[in-house]
Amino acid sequence: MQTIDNPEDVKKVLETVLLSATAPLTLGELKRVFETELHNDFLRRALDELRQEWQGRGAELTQVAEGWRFQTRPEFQPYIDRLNPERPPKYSRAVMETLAIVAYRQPVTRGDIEEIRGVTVNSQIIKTLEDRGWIEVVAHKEVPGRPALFATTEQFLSDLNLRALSELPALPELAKETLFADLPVENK
Amino acid sequence: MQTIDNPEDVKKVLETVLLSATAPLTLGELKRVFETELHNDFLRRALDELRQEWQGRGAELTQVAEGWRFQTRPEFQPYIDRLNPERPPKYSRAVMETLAIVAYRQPVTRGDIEEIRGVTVNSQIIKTLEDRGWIEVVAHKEVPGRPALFATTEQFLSDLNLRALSELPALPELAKETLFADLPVENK
Amino acid sequence: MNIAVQRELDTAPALARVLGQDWTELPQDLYIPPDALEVILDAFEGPLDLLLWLIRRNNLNVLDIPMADLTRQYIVYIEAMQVHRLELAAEYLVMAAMLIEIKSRMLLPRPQKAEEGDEHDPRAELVRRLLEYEQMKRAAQNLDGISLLGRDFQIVNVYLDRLAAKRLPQVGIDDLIAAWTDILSRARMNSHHKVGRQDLSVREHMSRILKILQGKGCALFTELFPAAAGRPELVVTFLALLELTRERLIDLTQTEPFAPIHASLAASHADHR
Repeated sequence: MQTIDNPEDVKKVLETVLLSATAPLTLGELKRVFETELHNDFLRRALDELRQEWQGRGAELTQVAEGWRFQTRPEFQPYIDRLNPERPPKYSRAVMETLAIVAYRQPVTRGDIEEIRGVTVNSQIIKTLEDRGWIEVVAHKEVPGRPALFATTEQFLSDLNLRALSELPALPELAKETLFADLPVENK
Repeated sequence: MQTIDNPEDVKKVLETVLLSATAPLTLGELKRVFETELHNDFLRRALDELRQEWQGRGAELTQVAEGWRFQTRPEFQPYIDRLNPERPPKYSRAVMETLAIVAYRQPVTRGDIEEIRGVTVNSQIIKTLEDRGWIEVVAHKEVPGRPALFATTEQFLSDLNLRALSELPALPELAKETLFADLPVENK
Repeated sequence: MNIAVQRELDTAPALARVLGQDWTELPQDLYIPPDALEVILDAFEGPLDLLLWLIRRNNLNVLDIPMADLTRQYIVYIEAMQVHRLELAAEYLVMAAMLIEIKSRMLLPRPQKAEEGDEHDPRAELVRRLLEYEQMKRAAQNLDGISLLGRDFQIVNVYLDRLAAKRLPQVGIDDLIAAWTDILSRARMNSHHKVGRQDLSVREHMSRILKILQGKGCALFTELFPAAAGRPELVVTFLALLELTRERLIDLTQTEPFAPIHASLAASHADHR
């Protein structure tokens, strides 16, 4: 398998590399695997065929924010759970609300988060999300104190099996029109 | 996929669980994955069929001491290596200097090498070069202890793409008086 | 909206479990045993959360909040809270002050505004915050519902058999030169050096001769000269033999004049003696 010239071999190599990768691989990285320069289109077609070939199995080839990866299908999680009975930690409401605010309102300062939640945001909450690699400081706001501006990371999207922020579920409809349009004005 | 009753589904689950496992899984662990108690023989047959189905691909199902796991086939290592260009391993300075001394001053004893380098030569250094097939003992010197005399091998030349030692570039000579003070020299 | 809210409340999980009894709702009379209240208040994420809960429980219209009722109920809660959770109370107190302010502003006669559009409901800001918080609260629940790596699915991670293809260090002539230069620069610190032509080929032939003798123990002098060698190589071989003799690595012996000269490793000769 020194030089690769047919799509079947390309797919075989892609499959092997993706199966053994510990993080999603970008198209650029996958290209680097081959000695000969492959066209992006050719590679994309090969990935697409590979994805189709894996249909109906317990694992699937998916494209997330950070690139391509193989992952297990959620339907098979019960089997995996029986193998590893310890459940991953469930995040508290405070953590999840903070995450939602960063995800939907980014970039935000801690002050912005506190304003929306109406309570001070414990440092531990920020740290939990930073340690998980889901949020990061992207800049500092040019106001007194130069507070950090937080945004979500690519890993956050990948971990939620998403390719882009736009794939996040739409915000629940509590649209302003409904709020203020018919806000009753007193004494009228 | 609530209850599993046919071999195809069992194989699908086994494949998924093994693909996502971070360590080899024993037969006992694989059994635990299924709600219904499966016979060892049935499970072994399923694993065997699964192994056969993976034949010809870039990864293989193997049984190692700790259990079953999927692993990449060595032939695909070059592709994976291109993805993560590990910094090529390097010999330590001590190994390189020892090799240079053997190459330029052969045949030399360990004592000679130590004399030139000014430090004792660890056996591991000699062993590294011998294991690589680059130096070998060509004789023993007739002095007390009969130390081994080392010289470079043919393989050393071919690995460095040389036809003969004389193709090594000439180098500034070390003052012999200083370096070989204890060698039997001219004053006779 | 109220129906939806009520449905959500009906299915809401227990707020607390006190004395073996699930509390899904606060008692209507608002009298709560102090210990229970502490537990229940833990379930709220802050004053906005508590307000939203009160609004829903009382089937109030968020867009038309009866400020008097809401404020009264709210204050009952935070009074109880103050007893138990002082650190939390600060934020809840700020909200209480805000509620009272809104209520009082609504009571005050307001200056006649020229334009209707400018007319400002004192509750507007509160409503905006309540709804924004409500939205984020639900967004958080939605996020929690997305399948999550590690919880709902796993990364496939096939073992990489690295040992199978262990990579060996590559060494080139440049590396050898660099190593030699290192040795040299170190030696220079202690001694003078002279630059001269390396007698490398002599050394190469020394190794070659030793290898031949290593195999046979003893060889004819003439055997040690490569058959197809040119004159320079013959000379170098001869020099190598002389050097080996001088370094007492081999012995050259001749039993009588003009007899064949034998070369042997110094070791084997020593055994003869």
